[in-house]
Amino acid sequence: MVALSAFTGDAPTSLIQAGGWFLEKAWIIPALPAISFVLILFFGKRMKYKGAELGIVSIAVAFIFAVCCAGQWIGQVNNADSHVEHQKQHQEEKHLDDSHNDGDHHETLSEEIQGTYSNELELASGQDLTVFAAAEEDDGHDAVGIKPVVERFTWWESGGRTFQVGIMVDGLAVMMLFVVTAISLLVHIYSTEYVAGDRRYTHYFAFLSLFSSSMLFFVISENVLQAIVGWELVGVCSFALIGHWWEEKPNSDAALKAFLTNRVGDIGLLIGMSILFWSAGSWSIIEINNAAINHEIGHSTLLVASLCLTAAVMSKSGQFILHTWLPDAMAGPTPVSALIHAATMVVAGIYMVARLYGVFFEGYDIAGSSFNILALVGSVTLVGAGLLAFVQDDIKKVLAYSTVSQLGYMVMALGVGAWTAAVFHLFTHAFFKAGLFLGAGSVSHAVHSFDMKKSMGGMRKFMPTTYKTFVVCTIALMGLPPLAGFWSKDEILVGTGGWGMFGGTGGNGTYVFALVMGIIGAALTCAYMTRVIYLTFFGEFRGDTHGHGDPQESGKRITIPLVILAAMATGAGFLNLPVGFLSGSKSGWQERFGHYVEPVATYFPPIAHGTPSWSLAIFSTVVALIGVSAAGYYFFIKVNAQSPASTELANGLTEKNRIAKAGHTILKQKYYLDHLYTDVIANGTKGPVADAIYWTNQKGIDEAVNQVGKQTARVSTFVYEKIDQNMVDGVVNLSGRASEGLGETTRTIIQRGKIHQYAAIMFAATTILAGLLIVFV
Amino acid sequence: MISVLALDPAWWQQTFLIKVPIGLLAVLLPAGTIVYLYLFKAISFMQSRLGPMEAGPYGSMQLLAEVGKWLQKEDIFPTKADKFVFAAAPFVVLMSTFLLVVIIPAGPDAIFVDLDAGIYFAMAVSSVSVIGILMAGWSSANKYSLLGGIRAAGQLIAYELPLILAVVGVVIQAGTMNMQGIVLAQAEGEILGWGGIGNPFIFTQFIGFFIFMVAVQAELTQAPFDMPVAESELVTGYLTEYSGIRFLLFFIGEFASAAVFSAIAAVLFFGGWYVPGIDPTNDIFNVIGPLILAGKMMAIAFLIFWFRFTFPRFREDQLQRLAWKFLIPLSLANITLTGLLKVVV
Amino acid sequence: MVAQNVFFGIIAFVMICSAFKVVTTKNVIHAALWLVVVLAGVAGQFLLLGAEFVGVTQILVYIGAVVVLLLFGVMLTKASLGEEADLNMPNRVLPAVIAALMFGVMTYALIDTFRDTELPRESVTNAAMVSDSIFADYIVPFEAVSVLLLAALIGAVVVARKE
Amino acid sequence: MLLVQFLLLSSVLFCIGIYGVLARKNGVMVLMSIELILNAVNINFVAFGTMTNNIAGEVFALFVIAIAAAEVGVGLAIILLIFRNRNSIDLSSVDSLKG
Repeated sequence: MVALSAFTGDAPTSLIQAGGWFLEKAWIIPALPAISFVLILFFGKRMKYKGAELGIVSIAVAFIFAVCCAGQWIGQVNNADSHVEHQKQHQEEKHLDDSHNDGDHHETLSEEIQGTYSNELELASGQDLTVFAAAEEDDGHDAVGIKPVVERFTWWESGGRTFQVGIMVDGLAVMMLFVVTAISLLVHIYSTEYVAGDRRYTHYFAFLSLFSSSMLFFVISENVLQAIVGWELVGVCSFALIGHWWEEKPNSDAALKAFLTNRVGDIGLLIGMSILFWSAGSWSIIEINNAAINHEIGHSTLLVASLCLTAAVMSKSGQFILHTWLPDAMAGPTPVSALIHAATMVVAGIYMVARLYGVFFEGYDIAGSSFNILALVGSVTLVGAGLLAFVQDDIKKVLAYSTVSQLGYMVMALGVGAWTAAVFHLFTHAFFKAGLFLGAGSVSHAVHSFDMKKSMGGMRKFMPTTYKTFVVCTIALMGLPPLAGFWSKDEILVGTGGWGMFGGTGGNGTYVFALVMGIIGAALTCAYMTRVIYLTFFGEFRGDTHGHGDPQESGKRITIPLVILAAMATGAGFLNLPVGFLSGSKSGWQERFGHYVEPVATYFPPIAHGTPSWSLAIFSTVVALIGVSAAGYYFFIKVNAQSPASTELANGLTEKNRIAKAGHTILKQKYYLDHLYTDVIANGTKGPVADAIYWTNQKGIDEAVNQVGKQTARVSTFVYEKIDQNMVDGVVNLSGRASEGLGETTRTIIQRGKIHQYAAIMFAATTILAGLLIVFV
Repeated sequence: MISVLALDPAWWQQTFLIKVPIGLLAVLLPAGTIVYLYLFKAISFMQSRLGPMEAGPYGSMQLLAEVGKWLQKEDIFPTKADKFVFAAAPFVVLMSTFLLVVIIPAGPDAIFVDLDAGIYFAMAVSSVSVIGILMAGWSSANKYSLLGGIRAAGQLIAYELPLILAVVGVVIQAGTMNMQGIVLAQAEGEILGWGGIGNPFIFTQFIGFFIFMVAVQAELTQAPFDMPVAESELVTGYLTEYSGIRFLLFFIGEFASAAVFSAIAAVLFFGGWYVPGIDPTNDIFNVIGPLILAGKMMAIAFLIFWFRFTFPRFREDQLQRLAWKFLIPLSLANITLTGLLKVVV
Repeated sequence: MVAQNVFFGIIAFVMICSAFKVVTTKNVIHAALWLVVVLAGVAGQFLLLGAEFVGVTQILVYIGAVVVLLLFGVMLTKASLGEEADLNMPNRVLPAVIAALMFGVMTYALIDTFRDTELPRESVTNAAMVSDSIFADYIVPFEAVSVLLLAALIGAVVVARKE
Repeated sequence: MLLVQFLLLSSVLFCIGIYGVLARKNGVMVLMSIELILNAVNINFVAFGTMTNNIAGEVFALFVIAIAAAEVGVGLAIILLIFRNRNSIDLSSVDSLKG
C-alpha cells in the first residue's frame, strides 16, 4: 500500500490561489505580541497584573487568529480536492474503461507519463487525493496544488531597486503559527504562577511577547532577508530570557554562550543566504526554491550554500558539535526553556531547512543518495545527545539533551528526504516536550531544585497531576504506540528508506546508517526517560523542604497547561496516521497532516514518500520496549531493591568496568567539547599562538636584524683591525666606518617599535616605488 | 553658491553696497529690538520691577547708552592670555550668526543665497560657534573660563543633535532642504484637503517644534540652560575675562542668534514670509515678506525670553540627561512617525 | 571663470599656509585652530567644484564635530597656554625630505598626466542626486558605514571609560 | 578651471600631512595630520568626480568624512587611555610591543 505524492519540477502545475481574510492578514499574528511587547514595556508596571494580562491577551488573540488561519487553509485544500475530484470525473469520462479500475492501470499510466521521475513511483487506487491529480492529461494539468498566500509590500524603493517585505502563508507556515501560538499561550499562563513575584516580572513578560513575535515573524517571512531578521531577533530574545536572572554569573555566562555559539552559525547563514541571493537574483523564498529545483543554480553553488546553511542549523537547532549552548541555556526560567525547546528558537533551524527545502534537496542530492551531511549531523546528534542524557542529574539538562536528540531526528529526517515526517515530528515534539519541561518546572517549583538525585524522588505521591501528565508526555517522547511520538518517529524511520534493504519501502534513497542510528536513538530515549521517571517520581523523597512539610502539587495555572499538553501529546499523532492503518485503502482520516501541510507547488522539490511498514513499526516498538525494560529493570528492580532512596547501584557497571567508566567520564565531560572550545581554541589563541608570534618577533626577526648588525660590525672591526694595518689609513677608515654605520642603521632603524620610523620607511618606500614607476613605465 | 561666485564684477558692487549693509542690519536690528523689548521691558514687567525709562521715550535710548558704555570701556587682555585667540574668539561666534542669516528667506526673492541644502547649511554653520566659545574659554588663561567653555561646548554638542533631528522631521515633510522650498511647501500645503491657510508645519510637527525650541534655548545658553555662564558658580564662565567691545560682540552674538534661530523656527514651522490669502508667487511678498517674517520671529523670540525669565537653572547632569535621554529619543520617534506618515498618507 | 580661479587661488594659498602652521606650530590648540581654517578651505573648494552637499557636510562634520572633539580632548587632558616643548620628533629633516620627494614625484606625475584637462563648467550636483546615488548604488557601503559608526561609538566608549 | 590645480592642491596638503605624521610626536597632532591627508584625498575624490561627471566621487567623499569622524572618536579614546596610563601622549615613547 502506497502513499505517494509527486510531481516534477518542470511539469506545469495548476495551482489554485488560496485566499481568505485570515490568511491574507496573517501579519497580524506576529504584530499582536509585538504591540504587546511595547505596551508592556511602557505601561506594564502600572497595570494590575504587571503586564502579564497584556501578554496573555495578545497571544490568545494571536492563537485564535492562527486557528482561523488553519481553518481557512484546510478549507482551501478541501476546495482543491473537490476541484481534483471534478477533474478526475472528467478524466474518467474520457477513459470510461478505466473509471472503475484501479491500481494497475494508474500505475502504468503514471509510469508512462511520469517516466522522468528518478524515484520509483507507485500509485495505488484511491490515492489521488494526496496526489492531487495524477498526470493523465497532456494539457498541463499535472498536479493541482494550492498556491501559498503571498502578500508583498514594498518596503522602500530607491533608484530602481525595490526592497519588499511580505508574508508567505502555506500549510507549513500555518502549522507553525498554530504550534507557536499554542505553546506560547500555555507558557504565558504557566508563567504567571511560575515566576510570580519575580523581580523582573514585567520585563519577563515583555520579552516573552517579543520572543513569540519574532518567531512568528520568522515563520511567515516571505523572503530570506526577513527570515534573517526574525532569526536574529529570536537569538536576541533568547539571550535576554536565558540571562533573565543575570545577577548570577552562570546564568549570564549561559546567555552569552548561547548568543556567541549562535553567532558562529549565523556567519554561515549570512554567507549561505548571500550565495543564494546572488545566484538566484532574488530574496524571495519561492523564487530561490524555484531556481534551485529548476537547476538554474549550479549544483556546486547549491552545495556550498547548503553547507553554509547547515552550519546555521547546527548552531540554532543545537546539532552536534555546536549543541553545547543548549543544555547551558537551561539557566533561564523553565517556561522559557519550554518555549525555546518546543516551539520557537531551536526549531527555527529545522523550519529554515523545510522552507528552503528545494535548495537542500538539490544541493545534497537527497534523492537517490545514501549519505549527506544533513543526515549525518542529524543521526550523530541523535545518538550522541541521547548518550549524554544518561549522565545528567539535572532534570532539565536531561530534557535539554533529549531535545537535542529529537532535533537530531528532525534534521536527519530532512536529510533523508522525509520532509513531512520531519515537520510532523516537529509538530508532535512541540507538545510533549513542552509538557515535559513544564512538568519538570512544576516539580522544581515544589522542591526548589532541579537536581533529581538530591532533591527529588517519590514525587508521584505529592504531585499526582504532574506525575500523570509527565508520564504521558514521556511515553509520547519514547515513541511507544499509540501516543504522538510513535507516529512521527516511525514515519521518520520509514522515510530513511533504509528498511528497504531488508524488506522494501520506497524512500528518497537508502539511508541505512540513518535508520540504524534512529533505532538506537529510540532505544536510548526510552532508557534515559525511564531513568528520569524513576529518579523523579519513584523511590523515596530525598529532598529537603526546609521544614515546609511535604512538597505540594502546583496550582491550577500550572497544572491546566500540563493537562492540555498531555492531551495533545496523546492525540497529535492521530493527525497523520499512515495510510494503510486499520484500513486497506486511503480514506479521509489518514495522512491528514501531510495532506494539508506539505506544499504541492513548484517551489517544493519532488520528494517521494516511503511506504509505512508494519514490520518496521513492530521492530522499532520492540527495540523501544527493550530500552524501557532494561532501564526499568536496573532502576525499578535492582536500585529500588538496594534502597528506595538510592539513585544508582552502589557497585554498578561504571565502578566495575574500566571501559564503561571511561565512557561515563567522557559523557560526564560532554565529549570534552567545552574544553575544546574554551581551553584549546580560545586559550590557545590567547596563549601559545600569541606567545609564539611574540617569540618569533623577538627572537626571530629582531635577532636576525641584530645579528646582521652585529656581524656587519664585527666584519668591519675585523677589516679595521687586520687590513687597516697594511692599507692606507684614510681609505680603510672610511670603509670601516661606513660598514659599521650600515650595521648600526640596519640594527636600530628597521625594528625598534617606533611607529614613526615604520611610517617613514613606508612613505619613503612608496615614494621611491612611485618614482620608479613614473620614470621607467 | 557657485553660481554666486561665478557672477561678473557687478556682483562685487552688489555685494558690498547692498548685501553687506542689509546683512548687518538683519543681524543688528532684531538683536537690538529683542534686547530692548524683551531684556529691558518684558523682564522688568514679569519680575514686577521698573525697567529703563529715563533715556528717551519709554527708555528707548537706553540701548544706545549701553552700547556707548561698552564701547568706551577698556578692552582688557589678561596677561597670560593667548592674545590672538582671545581677540578672535568673539568674531568666530559672531561669524556663525552672520552666516546663518545668509540663508533665511524673507520673500520670494529676498534671500542672500538660495542654497539647495539651505537648512542643512544653517545647522552646519551654527555648530561653528562652539569653536569660538572653546577658543574664548581656553585663551582666557582662567580656570573658570576654561570650565565654562568646556561646559558650553558639551552642552552645545549635546543639544545640536536634537536640533538637527527636529529639523529632519520638517525636511521629510517638505521633501526638500531648501528654505524657500520649505516655505512653499507650507504655503501650498493643505490640511485634510482644505488649503485655506496652507499647512504650517506647526500643526504636524509640533513635537519637532517643541524639541527645536528647547534645543535652541540650550544652544543660546539661556536660562534654564545657562550652566556654562552661571555667574554664581563660574563667574560667567567663558565670558569672565572679556570686557569692552569684545564682550559687546559676544552679547550681540547671543541676541542676534536668538533672533536668527527664531527666524529659522518661523520659516520651518510657521510658513516664513507667507501669510494665507495671497498667492505665494505674488511679488508683493518681497515687500511685506520681511515684515511678516519679523513679526513671526518676534513672537517666537518672545517664547525664548519668556522661558528664560521663568525657569530656574538646570544642574549640569540634569541638562545632559534631558538632551540624551529625553529629547534625542523623542526626536527619533518623531522622525520615525513622520517618515511613516509620509509614506502612508 | 576668472572669479572662480581667483577664489581658488586665494583659498588654496590660505589653506597651504594654514596647513604649514598645523604641522609646525608649537601649540596644540593653535594647530587645531589652523586645522579649522584648512578644513573650511576644503569646504570652499568643494563648493567651487559644485559639490554643495559635501561642502556643507564638511563644515558640519569636520568643523562642527571633529575639531570640536579634538579641542575637547586636548582641553580635557592638558591644554597649556603658550609654546609646548616635546611636540616634535628630534629628527625632522628626514620627514621633510620624504614629504618633499613625494611631492615632487606626485607633481611630476599629475602635471604630466592632466596637463590641460578642463573641468566641466556646469556640474552642480544637488542633495537629491547624492542621496539617489547613495540609496541605490551604494546602499551596501552606506549600511557598512553606519555599522562602522556604531562600532566606533561603542569602541570609543569602551576604550575611554574608567573602570 | 583646470583639474590639475585641484590635484596639486591636494598633493600639497597630502605631503604636508605626511610631514606632520612623521615629524610630530604628540598623538593629537598626528591625528590632525591624518585629517589633512584625508582631506587631501577628499579633494581628489570630488575633483575627479566632477571631471567625469560622476556622482560617485562625492558619495565616497561623504563616506570618507563619516569614517574620519569615527576614526577621530576612536583615536582620541585611545590617546586618552594612553594619557591616563602614561601621563603623556608622546607616541615615540609608546614602543613596547607587549601591553
